Amino acid sequence: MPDAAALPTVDDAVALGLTRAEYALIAEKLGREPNEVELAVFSLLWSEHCSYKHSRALLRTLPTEGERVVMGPGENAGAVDVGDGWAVAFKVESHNHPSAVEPFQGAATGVGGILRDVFAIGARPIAVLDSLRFGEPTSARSRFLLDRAVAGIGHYGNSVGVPTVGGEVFFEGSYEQNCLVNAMALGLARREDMVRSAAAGVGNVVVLFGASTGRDGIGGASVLASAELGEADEDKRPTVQVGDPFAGKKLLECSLELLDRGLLVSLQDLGAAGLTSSSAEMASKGGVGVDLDVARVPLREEGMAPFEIMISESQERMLCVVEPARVDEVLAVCAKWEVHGSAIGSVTDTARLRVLDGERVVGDMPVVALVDDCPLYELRPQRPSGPLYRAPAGSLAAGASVRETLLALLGSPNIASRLPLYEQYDWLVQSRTVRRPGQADAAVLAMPGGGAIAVAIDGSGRRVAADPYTGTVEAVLECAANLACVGAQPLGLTNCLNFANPEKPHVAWQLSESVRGLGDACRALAVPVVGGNVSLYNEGAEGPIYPTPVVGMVGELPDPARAGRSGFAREGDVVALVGPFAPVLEAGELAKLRGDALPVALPEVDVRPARTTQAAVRDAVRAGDLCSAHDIAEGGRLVAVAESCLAGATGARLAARPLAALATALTPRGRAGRAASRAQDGVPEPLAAALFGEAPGTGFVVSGSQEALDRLGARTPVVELGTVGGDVLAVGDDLSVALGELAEAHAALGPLFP
Amino acid sequence: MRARVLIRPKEGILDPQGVAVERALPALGFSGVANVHVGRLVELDVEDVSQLEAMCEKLLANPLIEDYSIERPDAAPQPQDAGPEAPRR
Amino acid sequence: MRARVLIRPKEGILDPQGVAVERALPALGFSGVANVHVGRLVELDVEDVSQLEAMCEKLLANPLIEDYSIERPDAAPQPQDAGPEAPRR
Amino acid sequence: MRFGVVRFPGSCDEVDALEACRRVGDAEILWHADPDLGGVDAVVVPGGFSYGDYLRVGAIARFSPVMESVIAFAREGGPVLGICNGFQVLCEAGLLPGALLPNVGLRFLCRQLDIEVVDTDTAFTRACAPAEALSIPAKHQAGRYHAPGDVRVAFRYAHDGNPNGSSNDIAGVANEAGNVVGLMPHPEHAVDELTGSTDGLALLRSAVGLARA
Ligand SMILES: Nc1ncnc2c1ncn2[C@@H]1O[C@H](COP(=O)(O)OP(=O)(O)O)[C@@H](O)[C@H]1O
Ligand SMILES: [Mg+2]
Repeated sequence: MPDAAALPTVDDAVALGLTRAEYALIAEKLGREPNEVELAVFSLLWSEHCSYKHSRALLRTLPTEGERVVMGPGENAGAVDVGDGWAVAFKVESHNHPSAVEPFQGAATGVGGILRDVFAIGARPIAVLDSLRFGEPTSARSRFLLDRAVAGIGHYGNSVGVPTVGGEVFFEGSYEQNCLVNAMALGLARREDMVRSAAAGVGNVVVLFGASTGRDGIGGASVLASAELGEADEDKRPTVQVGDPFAGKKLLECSLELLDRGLLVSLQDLGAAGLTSSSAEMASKGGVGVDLDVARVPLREEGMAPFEIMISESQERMLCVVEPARVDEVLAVCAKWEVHGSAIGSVTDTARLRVLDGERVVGDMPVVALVDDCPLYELRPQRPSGPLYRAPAGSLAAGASVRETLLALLGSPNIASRLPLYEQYDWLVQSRTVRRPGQADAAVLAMPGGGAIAVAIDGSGRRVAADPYTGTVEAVLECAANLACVGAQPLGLTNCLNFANPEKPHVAWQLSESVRGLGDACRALAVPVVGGNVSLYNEGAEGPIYPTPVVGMVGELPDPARAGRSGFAREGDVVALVGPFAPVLEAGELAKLRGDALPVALPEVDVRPARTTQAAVRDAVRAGDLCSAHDIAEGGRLVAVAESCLAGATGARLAARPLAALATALTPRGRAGRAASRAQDGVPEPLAAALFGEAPGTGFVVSGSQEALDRLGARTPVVELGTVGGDVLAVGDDLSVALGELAEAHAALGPLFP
Repeated sequence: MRARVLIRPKEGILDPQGVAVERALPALGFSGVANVHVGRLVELDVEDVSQLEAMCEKLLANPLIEDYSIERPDAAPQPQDAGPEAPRR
Repeated sequence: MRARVLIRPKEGILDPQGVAVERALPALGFSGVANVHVGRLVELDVEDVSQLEAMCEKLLANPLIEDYSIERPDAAPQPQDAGPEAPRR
Repeated sequence: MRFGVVRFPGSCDEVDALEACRRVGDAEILWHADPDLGGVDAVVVPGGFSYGDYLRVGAIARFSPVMESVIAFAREGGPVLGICNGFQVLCEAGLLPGALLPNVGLRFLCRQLDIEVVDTDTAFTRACAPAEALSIPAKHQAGRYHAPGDVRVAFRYAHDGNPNGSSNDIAGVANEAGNVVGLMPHPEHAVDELTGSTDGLALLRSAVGLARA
């Protein structure tokens, strides 16, 4: 069948990213050499992105079961039961490389793509979160990337009417050449209305709907195109995909109406690898074959070759399987929403993906070979013998006082207020947002049944770089702590594993240690992993990125009116530290400001007491006992207190004695040597650790009545620190900083968005 | 020297605005319209015209997804052109 | 017949985009730039050129805030113009 | 009292507007392609990005079949409220004077702010007290109102809180007759304490003719 004259060579396969051995295996599975279409299809489905060939074995170790799990990994998005017959679907996905090339469109299409994953399972998107990593804002390129990525996220999310309710951004030198743009979406569906992607029903029709197909994102495969287009036409194959949120919005409404009317057998979004991966995956999941006629695909450009149509990454398209009798109705709904709808193929019993161009068969491949036969590779993890990352350039003068240190931390790019960023996002459309950015540690969304869900996204690459296992455990703990602050109990977790080249032993080690930490932390907290994404090969000429697992967690709380807030609210309330908080300075934000190198490991975390504390805080919030709850994260305890002051626009007076006591208590933890070496500094080392040390997910700053804190103290360690009130943050007689001064320092990101 | 830069979506790059306008026109009773593309127009006074190209590459256009062309209306006025503009501001 | 419509902010109306471009240029090392204005460019094939004026009045421009001018590059090609584009759909 | 809420391709706040109207009366969706207003007593043109806001905000939506009917309805004195993108559409349609230009800062901004009721004699402000401040969120990228001359100002941004450079801090205007009102901030997103404020209900109550609660 293949046209012998045009057969690509093994070198073409290598240029497409396959190995010679993989090419030989493809020929063996086919029983002949692949033609151009087939090679294009295999090269994509056997890519890291689609086949997870370096991570699949690791991902299998994650806990995925749980009472509330409705859909686990394997579908377009995972989903958990949130009661009253409703399910919440969610997933996080990376768009790192496109965003590094063109941040506005890269970030926008990233949001578009994750939204499609969510409505592909029949859930109406109800929220977006973003997780961003850039180089230091002192770099003009990083500022540009940040500015444009934020604009792109807003452009897409705002325009499709889905609120962006949360997110995070960190700046570290290691992301300078390889920024990370991860987007998470949540959707809401009736449990019984959710749809899967498995193709079924031999004789059923395959309908492509949405935008027309152009040459978007197929630059990499241009080696195959020599026969079709000359060198001079090279720029006809743009690698940058442009998002069209208007088309995305129509596609969303169209898809949900099709499902609502019960017209679809199954539904699948077109993401990376376009028609290729969507059709192959639908066929594979259903154990059937699919015939596709590329001549019936509506095109945006003339003269597209069949392989180009198969691998185009044009945005805003979906594929569905429909019973023949329903096709007209499906096309009518498409017409109503002014999107293209075309019957382009059918479900067969051949277990093969056949590509036709009109009458002509231009590709014919066993589905199993495409989806299941890609060789998996074992990682060869090896712990690095020396430091992988350069020490950051310090910016805080040695000998800085507590006051100077506090203000420097509040103004550090990783801690400063994110207001100028999230103000560019519509956080309120759909009228569910009970806690919005800036009000609490997690976003809270009211649910139709009267309860609410909370969602947060977290991940500290620096801590994972210091210790992949513990750093990842901390990320999960911190995300759960954020939920506890609003009174939510975790239901499920999604994650995006952003790592460098896994073929390098030390990256393999980072990846496997991190996944081990992820699994252990999820088991310890009884939170199932319901989905995720893996993004590998994130490195620049200067070296790998910090290994960055990003975790997104969804939880529930019974009463949205009692959702917690992070700001102090009531004059006279007691401020207290809650939890088995044992902070260290290593790998923390202060260490970075001081220019300290990363440590070789972090102190082990005991998840059990942290879990107990989180449960106690959660229950106290739910009971309406606490006026505020805020987890202690970057910058440690004093920064957390300052943040609660700023969020509540009120001061606090802390007693010096409990802090001093805490500082002494910290000294025996083996830091005497360092303490001595820093003795000439403004802040004695134990005090610095007490005030600014970090231990993610294990400590909270709360405020409430004396009785409320006594009740809390019966369940978990509580240390009273002081009282809410006034317009300064004061510690004993030594420190007094006006709220205005705190606010000014905290507003440091403003100039990044002129 | 007054100059203008016309910035258009690159060929092959999706132009959602063009599509939207093309769809809207027939509904308004205008027929026979095709290949609509929407781009940007930047008009400016430059002392050194030779800098324009670099300005386009660096700031005015996004070379990844946009093509641009530079025109100097004063140099070759268009018959239908409204003529040189009065200085503004 | 290929035609283009140039749409500009009306005189006296603040053009923050123009201001932003004007401010950004010196930082990139470009000097001697003034009176920057950013508008829209609509390019289209029309069968009946006489309809263009009405299209502008009705849809393409908002006369309250924008001025427009219509040009037909084919009628008097610009030396720097990239030439007519290949037909697309 | 029955409200009709227009839905264009690209509308985003129509469901929120519908639910907000239902707090004070009945409400239904009016599909853009259908010129039949179904006998509704008031029309809300909601926020969002009708037709992607491509070309110019509100420019394409104003020509939809439903808008022909809304224009006729308004000319006969029917109450019409345009919110955000709906305000832009009403301006483009000539039901309200002026135009909305890109924010001075050029960025999309979403924030809770206060607006002051300037004119209590319109169809959507009758239930408000003179100079009353309403806490209502605004979210838009093109909210800089350009007034062609003297206009009937319905709302102003209060406390120097003009987010977009709008002339004279104008947040919303009415037509001469007072039956058509448009504003950039979103009253339909200020109808529930749980999500921030209930001040937006006053506009809808005005249309119903109810006294304020
Ligand atoms: N890190 C991970 N943890 C758990 N599940 C994962 C992870 N990465 C990927 N998965 C699961 O593998 C499947 C394929 O992912 P992906 O290729 O990203 O899907 P899609 O093509 O729909 O974007 C999904 O069901 C996803 O949830
Ligand atoms: Mg998918």
